[in-house]
Amino acid sequence: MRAILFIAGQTLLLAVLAPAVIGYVRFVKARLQGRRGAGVCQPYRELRKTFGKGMVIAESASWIFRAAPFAVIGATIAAASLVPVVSASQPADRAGDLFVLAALLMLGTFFLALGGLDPGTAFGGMGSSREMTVAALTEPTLAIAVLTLALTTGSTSLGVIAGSVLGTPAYAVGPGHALAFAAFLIAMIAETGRLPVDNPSTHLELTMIHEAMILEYSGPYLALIEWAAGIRLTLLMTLAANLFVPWGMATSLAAPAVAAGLVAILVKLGVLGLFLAVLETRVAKLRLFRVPELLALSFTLALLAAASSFFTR
Amino acid sequence: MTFSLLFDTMIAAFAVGAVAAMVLPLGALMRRLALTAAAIGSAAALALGVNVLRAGAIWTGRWDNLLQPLGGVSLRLDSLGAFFLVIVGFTGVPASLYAIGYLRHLDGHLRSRTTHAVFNMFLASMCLVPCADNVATFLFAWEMMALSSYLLVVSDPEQHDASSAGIWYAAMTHAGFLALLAAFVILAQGGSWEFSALHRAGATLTPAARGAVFLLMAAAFGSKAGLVPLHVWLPRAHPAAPSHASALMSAAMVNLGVYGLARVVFDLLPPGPPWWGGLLLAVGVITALTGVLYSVAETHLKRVLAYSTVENLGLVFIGLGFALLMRGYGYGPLASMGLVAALLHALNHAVFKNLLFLAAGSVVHGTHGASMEAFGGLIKRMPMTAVLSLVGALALAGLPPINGFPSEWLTFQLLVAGAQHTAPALAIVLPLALAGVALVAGLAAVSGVRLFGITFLALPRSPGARDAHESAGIMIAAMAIPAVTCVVLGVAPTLVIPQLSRIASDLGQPAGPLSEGLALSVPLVGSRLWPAVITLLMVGTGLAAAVAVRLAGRARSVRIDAAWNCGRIIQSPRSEYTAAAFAEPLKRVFTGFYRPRQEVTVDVHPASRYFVRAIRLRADLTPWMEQMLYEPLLRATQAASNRMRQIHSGSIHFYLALLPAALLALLLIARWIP
Amino acid sequence: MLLLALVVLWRRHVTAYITAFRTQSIVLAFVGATVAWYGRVPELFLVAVMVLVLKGWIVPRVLSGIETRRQGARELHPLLNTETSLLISGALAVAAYEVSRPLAEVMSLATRGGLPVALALIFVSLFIVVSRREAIAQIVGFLMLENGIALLALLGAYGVPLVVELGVFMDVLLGVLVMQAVVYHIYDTTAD
Amino acid sequence: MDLILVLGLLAPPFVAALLALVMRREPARVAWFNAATMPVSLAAAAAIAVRLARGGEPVVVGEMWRLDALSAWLAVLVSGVATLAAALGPGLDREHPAPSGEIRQFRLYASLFAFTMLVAVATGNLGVMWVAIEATTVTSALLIPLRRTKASVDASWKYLLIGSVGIALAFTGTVLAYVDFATTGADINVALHWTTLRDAATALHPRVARLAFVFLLVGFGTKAGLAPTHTWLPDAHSEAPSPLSAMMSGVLLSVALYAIVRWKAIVDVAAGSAFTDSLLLIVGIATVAVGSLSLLSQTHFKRLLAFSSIEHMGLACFGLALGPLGVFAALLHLTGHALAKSAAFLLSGRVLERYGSGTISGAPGLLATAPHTAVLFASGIFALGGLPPFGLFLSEILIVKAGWAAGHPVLTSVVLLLLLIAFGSLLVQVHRMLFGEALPGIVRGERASVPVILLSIPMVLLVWLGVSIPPPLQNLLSHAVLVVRP
Repeated sequence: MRAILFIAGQTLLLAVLAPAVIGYVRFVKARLQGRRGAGVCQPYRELRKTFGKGMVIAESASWIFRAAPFAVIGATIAAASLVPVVSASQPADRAGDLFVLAALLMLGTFFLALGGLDPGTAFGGMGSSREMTVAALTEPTLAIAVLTLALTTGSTSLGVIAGSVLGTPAYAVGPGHALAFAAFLIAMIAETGRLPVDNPSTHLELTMIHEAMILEYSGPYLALIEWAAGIRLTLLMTLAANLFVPWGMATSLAAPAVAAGLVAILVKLGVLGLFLAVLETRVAKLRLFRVPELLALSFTLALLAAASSFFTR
Repeated sequence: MTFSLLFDTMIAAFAVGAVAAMVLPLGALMRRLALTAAAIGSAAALALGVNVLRAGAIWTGRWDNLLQPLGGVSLRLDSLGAFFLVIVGFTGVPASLYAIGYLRHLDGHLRSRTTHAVFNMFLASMCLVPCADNVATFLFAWEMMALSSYLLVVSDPEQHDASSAGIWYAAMTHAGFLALLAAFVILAQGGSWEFSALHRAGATLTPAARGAVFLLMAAAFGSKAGLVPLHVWLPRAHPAAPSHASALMSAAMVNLGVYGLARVVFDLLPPGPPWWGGLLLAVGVITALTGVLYSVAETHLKRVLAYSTVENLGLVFIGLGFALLMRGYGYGPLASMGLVAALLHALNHAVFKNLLFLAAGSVVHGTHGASMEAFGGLIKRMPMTAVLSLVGALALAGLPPINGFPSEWLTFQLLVAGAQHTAPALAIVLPLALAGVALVAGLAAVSGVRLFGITFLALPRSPGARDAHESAGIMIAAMAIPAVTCVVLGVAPTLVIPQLSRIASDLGQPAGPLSEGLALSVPLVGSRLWPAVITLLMVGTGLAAAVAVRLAGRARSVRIDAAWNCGRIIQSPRSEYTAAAFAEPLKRVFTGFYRPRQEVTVDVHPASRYFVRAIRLRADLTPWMEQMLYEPLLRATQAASNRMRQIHSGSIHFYLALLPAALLALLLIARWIP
Repeated sequence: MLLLALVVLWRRHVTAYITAFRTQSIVLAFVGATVAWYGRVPELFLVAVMVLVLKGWIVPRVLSGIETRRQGARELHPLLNTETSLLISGALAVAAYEVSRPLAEVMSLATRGGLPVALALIFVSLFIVVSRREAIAQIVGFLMLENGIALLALLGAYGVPLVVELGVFMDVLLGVLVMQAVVYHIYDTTAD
Repeated sequence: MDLILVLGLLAPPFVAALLALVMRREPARVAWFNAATMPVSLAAAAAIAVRLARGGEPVVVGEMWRLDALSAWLAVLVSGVATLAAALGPGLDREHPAPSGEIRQFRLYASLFAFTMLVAVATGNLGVMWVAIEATTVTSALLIPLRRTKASVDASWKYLLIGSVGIALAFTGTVLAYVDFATTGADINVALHWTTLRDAATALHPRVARLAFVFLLVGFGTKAGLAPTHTWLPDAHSEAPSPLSAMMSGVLLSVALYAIVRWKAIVDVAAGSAFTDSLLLIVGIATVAVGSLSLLSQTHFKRLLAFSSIEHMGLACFGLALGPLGVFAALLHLTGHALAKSAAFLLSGRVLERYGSGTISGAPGLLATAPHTAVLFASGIFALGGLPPFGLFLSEILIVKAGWAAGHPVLTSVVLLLLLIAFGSLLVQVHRMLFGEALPGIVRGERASVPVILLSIPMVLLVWLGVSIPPPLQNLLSHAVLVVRP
């Protein structure tokens, strides 16, 4: 019972935190670009606003279009529930591991893509096709990164990984670990549609991927999708933080430890967000057909990571 | 004994069906009787398989008065055979029921006789293959299966490419048969052809001979299972057959190739060197990649499914190859894990591919089209088919909570565990396999979106799609069987895991427990998959969100209006993304593999070349595997044949001259012979 | 007899072919008679007479019948020129001697010296059949082949059993008649 | 009793031929008589076969006639195919009446042809056997140009000349063996009786026996369509009227092979079976190669069938050289081949009737125009391709098995490859006929008439053979094997 409550809490935390993370990144970006930028809490307001708005639904759309947002949020929340946020002892390990998480994210993308195709507009199809392509090409990187972690820590379960890295910090400084971390970051950027793969703030149709896909959505549906995207970003960042540099995480479900872990994760998210913002201000968006090269790079990194972790085993 | 009773029921039902199809007057009654009989027979097969599996018993039988010169018919059903019998039976029932509605248009045609009779024959031979206990029975059932499926492939004269598909299929399957024959003859070493005897004979075989047997068997069974590069017949033959038949070919028949190889390498042959497994593993990865890449690019609906079959059989063979590899290196638990993963994926694939082919049949039936480009918007005309297809598409994409996922997950765990627990020299190759499988999984998801989205969503792109009609109730019901099973196996894969483990241990690979309650668990890497919980979470959240939106949205306005189409007033299907367009990015990424060929013809106005009337784009992929491997062989044969033709010039003098020539030649030869 | 066969190779004229065959058959009959006399095998006389009648008289007439029916030049055109044919037949004769050695070794009869000749005759007439273009010449070659076999039988074992001998005669007769018929067909079909 | 049996076997065709000679007025009557009486000789053959299958004594009448298991088996095949051909030959079909001249000729020569074949099988005297086989050439050659076309006359001439010369070589071989026997100083008059020769075979001189066997192999091989002297066969079989082609391809070749087997049994004793076996192996492989490689480039379906006959003869020849199991397989193979090939040729006659063209490209869409014929024809082709459930499936497997057991893995693999090529070629060719658009003006549709039913009989028998060999046949064949390989 306690475990369930704990998982619920963690998941809820991620879900609630998500808009803030987005807002934080935007804010830092704005500052770096010399603008004042909106406050960190701006996304919450946006969500509330869109949630309250009326909807326009394409007449050519079918029930898939209406069902997709709920599927997306469902899959994303389910994925979030697997992530160890504040404590390395993660009861959710019993339900699934990193592969499951990846599959759940893919499920979200799947329905999002269907939702994009449903109205039958040119942009929806374009977005879906590109989004799926990128998602597909990201899979090998993720898999190999997982493999690297598994090779060093002996498991693919998130909690176990975090725990064992916590237990023997030597893992974290190994070359395999570092390379895998880099690879994972690139994969994360691709998965969440950030620069240089996709520009979250563009509305220039031909360059859009994610935005083109959800062009037809409005009102609560849009809100759900945006929120899901936020959660997606947050959980992947949390994952990057807790799997590769798990320090500060609680090893038990005891209250003080958990509190410490909470602080730790907030700090880490802050750092990662900073990194993301910096990155997004430095690099320009890649042409779509250059993206595979980037992913190839990350894949190579991951392979190197795996290989090197063999020798450090 | 109840087993024998079930077996006899099975055979009798198929026989009755075939005879009914041949003798009853043409019409609905004949169709219903013949196909109901087929369904009953399949059900009996299913029951027999299930009983044998549950009882953990072994059923044997003999018919000495058949095939006497080859040692009579002898039957034996152990857990392995029973499992594949279950697959055949389980896919046979929906296919037969579906056909009752699907083949209504054949009533009154003479060929409905052969079609229904051959269908029964096909099912019967497929049920016999896993029961065979000597070479004669096996070869006979095997070839009957090939023949009947070939007849089904060519049974539809409207299919203009059926003829060439039939030639490809029959020629390659016969080649496989001859390889099989040679392998068995080598294995038997002139001794008895009973499997038990072969088992003993295998032990006395020289390593070289064993290798030869293995390679021949792998080629023969691999070509049936669609292993690259022996897969070329599959994407031709499966689509050409009527859908209820393709559903069986893709779901059941290909798996019998898996059965054959498993039977040989784990039962008949003694444990072989690791390179056997290495070979299968490598070929499996290549096959899976090839299959999924083509299935993403193909636009012919049933061919997409056929290539996806190739992909999934590749995944199955990855499991098999892994098991062999690990057995070769003496990692027992890993080997059994591989076996279980392979069998589980075989089962899952069988179920959802069965569903998908039947659904494709409904689509083709309802729209009178074959290419995905001609579909679109079917979800509004064929709602039930659409829902069922969505389940299939999710399974094909290997996503939770449908049954495509658990076996894929197990395959991932397999490779991770292998990489972790074996010597580096061996482990170093597994990451590549893992990456391959991951890419396959990703691309499969693309294929799933494309399959469902392009076919059922958006606006209809052809008149046929515009006034498509939903299929008959019985067809829907038939499709519902595998669909429900897909969900069940996706949520609770552990229902079958114990049986699979027992099969593995029966094959000398005792397995550790892979399931705890409703969760799959792999102790070797300390990872678990509890699909029920995840499903619950997903559905729960989704519903909660839906309720929330409902409650919050009472006051809100919902306007149904034209989709925003970049300022265009009317939305026309011409601006939609098509199947080809959807695959375009991947085609660019994997140009080296696809080797696309394009030709653009621009038709301009005579007055000025700036007024373009029409632009035509023809794009297709280079079938380089066929060109590299098969065309040389065919050319060589043709050349030899032409040469022969020239020799038979018709000149009587040359003919006469051959007489003394032959005489003298033989006289000379006769001197050399001691 | 071998000489007569060679004659056929050498000559070009159809009538010459026929006469050559006739004389060959007569000689065969004569040989048969002598063998019968010395070998004390009475029924061989009968055979000899039949040979005389059948091959020495009837068959040649049939052949000349075909000949008269056949339009075109009296000349025949062998595929090979005379020299080569003669050389080849010489080689064949040698081969025949070589082949028949085991036979000669096991034989005890006085006539065994003739066996190689018989085999040579068989080979040479085979060669005639092959190397002649016109149907009639091929028939002659075939008949000489029969003669050769008959000779072989005579010299080897004083003839085969009577019933077989009769059957052979019947076959030869029928064969020639049928050949005649078919050759007529050929002429008819080629005429129009 | 034996006399009655032999009479029953030989008389019907002979009498039919006589009738055809004397009753020049109403050939139709002769046709009916022929068709009605041939079953009698089939029944007689069957009676003999059953008796021998039970392990009974050979049927012997005087010096001349002797049928052991081997002859009985072949007698059944010959009379059976002859019966089928007689039933489907010209003169009975009311739909397509044939000119009376043709009917007369066909009935006369076809009956004589059947008669000579039966004599060749039924006699115990190797000399008479030779005479009869020579006579088959004469009787069948005249029938080939039934409709006098240039092609048919040429084919008949080739057949006649090559056949006669070849058979003459066989006679040379016979005489050689006979001479050799004579030197052993035994009673000459019974010399050519198979039993006598076989018993005396130990006394024969190996080298002479070898010499004789080479002549015999080339000679009878010419008639049996063995490479490289098979050359007359494609022309003759494709030009002959279909019922005759059925008899020639179905059983005549087997009769010639039977002659070789008879002599092989003797030479085996004299010179050891290694010699004959290796010769048969060489010839067999060559023949299979010629037959199977030629299939793909054929343009006429009857030529296609002819080359397939060559291939199967080669296969049987190959099997004969592989010890008892191989011999059994070869005999079984010849049985299946007789059924399938005769049916296929008779069906090709129906196709010819329907399309008026013998070319493969000229007869597309057969499935649409004549479904029954198409299905039967296709089954025949698949049977010849060695698919189950037809008998040739079993025999081919057996031959391969025997080949490996006899220690010829390489040769057997070559045969397997050639079998694959043959199957593929047949498949491609039959597809060209079954599918595609039928030419305009071709009659469509077909009802299940008497010929169709008659022609489905061999198919049923083939399936029976392929699924479960009737025990009598199995016993008969086993006894026949003992005749060849005591």
